[in-house]
Amino acid sequence: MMRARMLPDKRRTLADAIALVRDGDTVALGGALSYREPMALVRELVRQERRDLRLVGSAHGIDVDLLVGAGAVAAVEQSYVGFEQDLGLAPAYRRAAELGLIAVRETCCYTLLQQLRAAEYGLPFMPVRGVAGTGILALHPEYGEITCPFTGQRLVAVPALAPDVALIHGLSADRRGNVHLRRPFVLDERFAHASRQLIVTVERLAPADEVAEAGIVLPSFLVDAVVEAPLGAHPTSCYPQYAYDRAHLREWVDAAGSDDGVSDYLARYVTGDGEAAYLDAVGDERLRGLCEWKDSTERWMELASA
Amino acid sequence: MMRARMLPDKRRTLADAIALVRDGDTVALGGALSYREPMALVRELVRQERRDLRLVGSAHGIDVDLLVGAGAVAAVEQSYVGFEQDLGLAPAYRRAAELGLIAVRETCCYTLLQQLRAAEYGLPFMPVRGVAGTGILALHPEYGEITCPFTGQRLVAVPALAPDVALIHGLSADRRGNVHLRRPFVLDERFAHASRQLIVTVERLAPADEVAEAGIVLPSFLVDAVVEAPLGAHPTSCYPQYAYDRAHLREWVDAAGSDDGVSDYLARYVTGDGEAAYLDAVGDERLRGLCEWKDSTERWMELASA
Amino acid sequence: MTPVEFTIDEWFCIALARTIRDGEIVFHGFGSPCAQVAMYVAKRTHAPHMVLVEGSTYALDPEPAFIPATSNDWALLRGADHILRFEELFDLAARGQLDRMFLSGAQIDPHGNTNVTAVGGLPRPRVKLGGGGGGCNLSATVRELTLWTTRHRSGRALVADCDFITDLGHRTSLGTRKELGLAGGGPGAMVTELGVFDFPDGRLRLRELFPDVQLDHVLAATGFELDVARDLRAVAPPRAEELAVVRSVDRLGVRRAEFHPRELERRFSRSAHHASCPCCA
Amino acid sequence: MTPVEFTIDEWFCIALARTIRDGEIVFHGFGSPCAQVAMYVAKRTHAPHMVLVEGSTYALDPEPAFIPATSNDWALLRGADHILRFEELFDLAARGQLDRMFLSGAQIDPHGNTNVTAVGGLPRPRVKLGGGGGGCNLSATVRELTLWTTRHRSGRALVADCDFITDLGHRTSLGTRKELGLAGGGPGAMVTELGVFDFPDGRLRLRELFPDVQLDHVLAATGFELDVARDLRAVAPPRAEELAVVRSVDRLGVRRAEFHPRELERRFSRSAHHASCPCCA
Repeated sequence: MMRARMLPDKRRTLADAIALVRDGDTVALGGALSYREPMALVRELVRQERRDLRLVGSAHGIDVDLLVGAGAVAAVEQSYVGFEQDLGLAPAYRRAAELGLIAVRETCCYTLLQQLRAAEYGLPFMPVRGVAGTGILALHPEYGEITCPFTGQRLVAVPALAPDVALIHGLSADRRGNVHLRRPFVLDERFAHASRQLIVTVERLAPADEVAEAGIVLPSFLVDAVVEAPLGAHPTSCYPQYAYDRAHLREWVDAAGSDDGVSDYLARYVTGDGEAAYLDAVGDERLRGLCEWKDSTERWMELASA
Repeated sequence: MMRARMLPDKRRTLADAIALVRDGDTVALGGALSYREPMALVRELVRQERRDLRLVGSAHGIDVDLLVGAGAVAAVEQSYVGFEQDLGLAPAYRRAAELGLIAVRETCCYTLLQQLRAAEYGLPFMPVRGVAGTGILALHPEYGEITCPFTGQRLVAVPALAPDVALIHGLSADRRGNVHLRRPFVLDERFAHASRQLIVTVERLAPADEVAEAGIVLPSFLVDAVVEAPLGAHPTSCYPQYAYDRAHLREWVDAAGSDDGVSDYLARYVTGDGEAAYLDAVGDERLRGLCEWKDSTERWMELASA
Repeated sequence: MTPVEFTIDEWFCIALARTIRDGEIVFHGFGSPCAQVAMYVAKRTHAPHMVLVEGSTYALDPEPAFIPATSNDWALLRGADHILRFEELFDLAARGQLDRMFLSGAQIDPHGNTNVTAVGGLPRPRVKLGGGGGGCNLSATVRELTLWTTRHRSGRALVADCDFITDLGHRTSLGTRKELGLAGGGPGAMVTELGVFDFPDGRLRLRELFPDVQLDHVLAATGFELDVARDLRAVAPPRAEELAVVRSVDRLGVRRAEFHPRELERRFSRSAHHASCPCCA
Repeated sequence: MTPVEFTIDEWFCIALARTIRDGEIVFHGFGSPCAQVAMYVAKRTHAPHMVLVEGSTYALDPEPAFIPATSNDWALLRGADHILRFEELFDLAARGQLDRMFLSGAQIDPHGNTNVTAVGGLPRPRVKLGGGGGGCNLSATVRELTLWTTRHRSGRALVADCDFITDLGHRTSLGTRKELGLAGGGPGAMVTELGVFDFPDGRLRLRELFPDVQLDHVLAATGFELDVARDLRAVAPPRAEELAVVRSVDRLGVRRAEFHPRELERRFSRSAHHASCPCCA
């Protein structure tokens, strides 16, 4: 029987795609900070009430904070969760960590990269140069040590990490699942190669030749499901389509300071009738505005200060 | 003092660039088979009578065979040297190997990749999945073994390999040394990151914005010298500029069957007055013809059968 | 009706093509025109969902106007969905996701080990061959290998022991694949200009003969005691659509370079409306 | 002549910029607007040959029209020569070719270790901070680090011992960098809103004071016995071209987000034709 990844049509609904994720899965999140995070997929995880997820990724923001706030998360293995110097700490993540509601297995971008590489290279482990001497090492009893057979140097060894599923938002894809992304790719390529399953949302499904012309970054044989989800990275950015929605991030940060605030936010934006309801709640005018970043530097600066 | 790699103008003559290579150096060769091999640099190595080089690379052809024929080589650590099913074995390489004139340290593309990765990642070694059980392992007493600290699996370990210098031919570059290549990149990117020095020839020096627009694959901070050498990959191809010169490769293969043949070839093509003399000897008409591959499929097939 | 005529090089590629299953990710290695042609045959006939990875460009599913005599040529990029990086192809294999690779050898032993490095071995080869490219690692981890040689008749290709093991079969003197810690499945099929083989229990076995070949001749050309299937059959003749792909994709006939000139004189024919081949009757 | 006026946030970025040497490859990390602004100042004044690597996009030498409040934004790609892959940046550092990185911390100890993970440590933090990004590995291998904090005055930033060590300074309780096998040089300089520091023999030392700051105040705000240079000086005032870059590149003033609002009231002035600052006289 042919594997599902080789099927010629992997278009799915958001609901069917997220049905591939199970409670307790290790979930890799694409994008970073305010950029191209897989928010439509994150919101659908909340709608389907996934639980006990282990989140892995580099430096992230609202995607992790929202999932933690919604109670979907058992462990967080990111290198950073927050809103930088601008909007500060991630309120839901911070609260859950301080109350001991989640396991904080903070990682380092490079350590995570080496773990993903081990999985991508079919190796059980990779050595890393740093980490020794830091508190990060103490958080990870699963790390080990290895002695170089040539130099006698002792290095930290990290085990292969193959996420159960990676969630990535891209610009366009064809029905087979060839995906076009623009740089920065962050860890998206590595997640795609290292993960057991890969679910991709895109701004737009497009004919195969158009996607190939734009540039395929994730070839179809890595992809299990592809979903058309316009504005699926909102409130993070998905250039060149739209800038990030700083005002919406602030709304989340303000709400997420309390459990009630989180509940109100989820009711207002997430747990309604899918992505259409989300985009309605955000409002057309706001969304159209975010696409105007390229009109002029002044307009872009205005959006960046919203 | 600022390192040479950070200088704003790294344009050099072919002669000055190759002066960076010393007898006994480990030299990585870019491109592969009949594609984008750094032939102008190879010919200059012969002109400057470099000796005792150790060549490393994946599957190569006339570049290695010419250097071996010219007596520049002590050891060959390539995964393949030859002219495929078409023109067959590499005559000079074969003869030198059979006579014991060179050390044949045949490698495997993936083993070499892992050794380059170790150097690129700043690690003293990398594990590999294969090699065990093969004759290739026995050729490499420098390989070792490592036990995974997590699974207990025993794997072959290969030491980091940082070539003393990598030679790469690309399409265009700016004066700082930002280099534009088109796919396939083969190992060029890895050589560039792993090597101690990087010398690049290009079809054309171009303004910085033009190179950036075309797409920088090797950023300038990796590059020590950049040389304009039009047709510098000939007789291998440098698409989209020119197809490979199969008739010239055949001429080499016919000549390289004997030491006298090699001497005649070198006198006719290589040891004269630099690249201009080489291109003269090949002839304008032939060179112009190779650029006609894109005129029609028929023309391309004609060139491919020449 | 006019009988359909075809030659051994065409049939050989088609027999190789049939070892590919639909939905596989398949790679042919460089300098291997017969395997390369075979992959296009499979892709355009029985295996439309396979992913065809070109042997040196790592282009995915290209539609070349012709196959050139070199494997790293832009002619092999035309219409490709995508071009994998060098490292992506090898990593795909290392983590067990490359389904099939084609490998050949100047020497092949009954376990399917191959030698493409040196006749007479190293450090002092009688004949220094080109080398193995990536085969040494790929053969260890690819899910299944299809082997081929067009030089079976020479008597020098199928040998009891390779002078040098470049690519791994099912076992070497150092142990089985399992004992060596190798995850791939090893050789599953082999095609020579004399017949088609499989590897039950990891040992080469003749399954099918080309119709102009006698069993005795195969046994004599093989440097070890060859197992033969009890239900030895004739190789199924080419179908018209398979032949059409061979001819349309390999317009330069680069596949023929793999054969001794005498082999290329082997011609076959079948009537266009018959499933069975008159020469096998 | 009209005196030139400037604020502490401007001067702070300029003091940071001066820790960069020409020809270095420099990286600022995400969420670090002061370091980010500092890099543009250096690039456009005394260090034109440096390679400026943006903190989250990994764009090389971009020319942004403005700096946004988030580090991963296309505003930070404009005019870039090239965008490094994630892995290329980290590998560059791991093999010792990244010359300088900027690191901050909610806590910084006298050896230059920093805590950006959790006040109170883990598993039960009093305040869960954002986390270290790539600093844990980068601090181990980058050739030299510039540290900074804008919260020295709080008394909580410079501490005898970090509750958690995210990024490595010159030594931890487990040993020196050398004993830990780490190749990078560790912190070479630190800038706070009170002064400029270096690390002779791996221990923090005050070198320069901002002119409106008293030494006693710095000592009191520091949670350990602070070494002070015998030739303690005033921080050299901004040059006009440095101020011009701060203002033209950071049009949104994102650098100010790093400071307590009261600090932003610190204003300085110098006459435009004098090299010395009247306030330091």
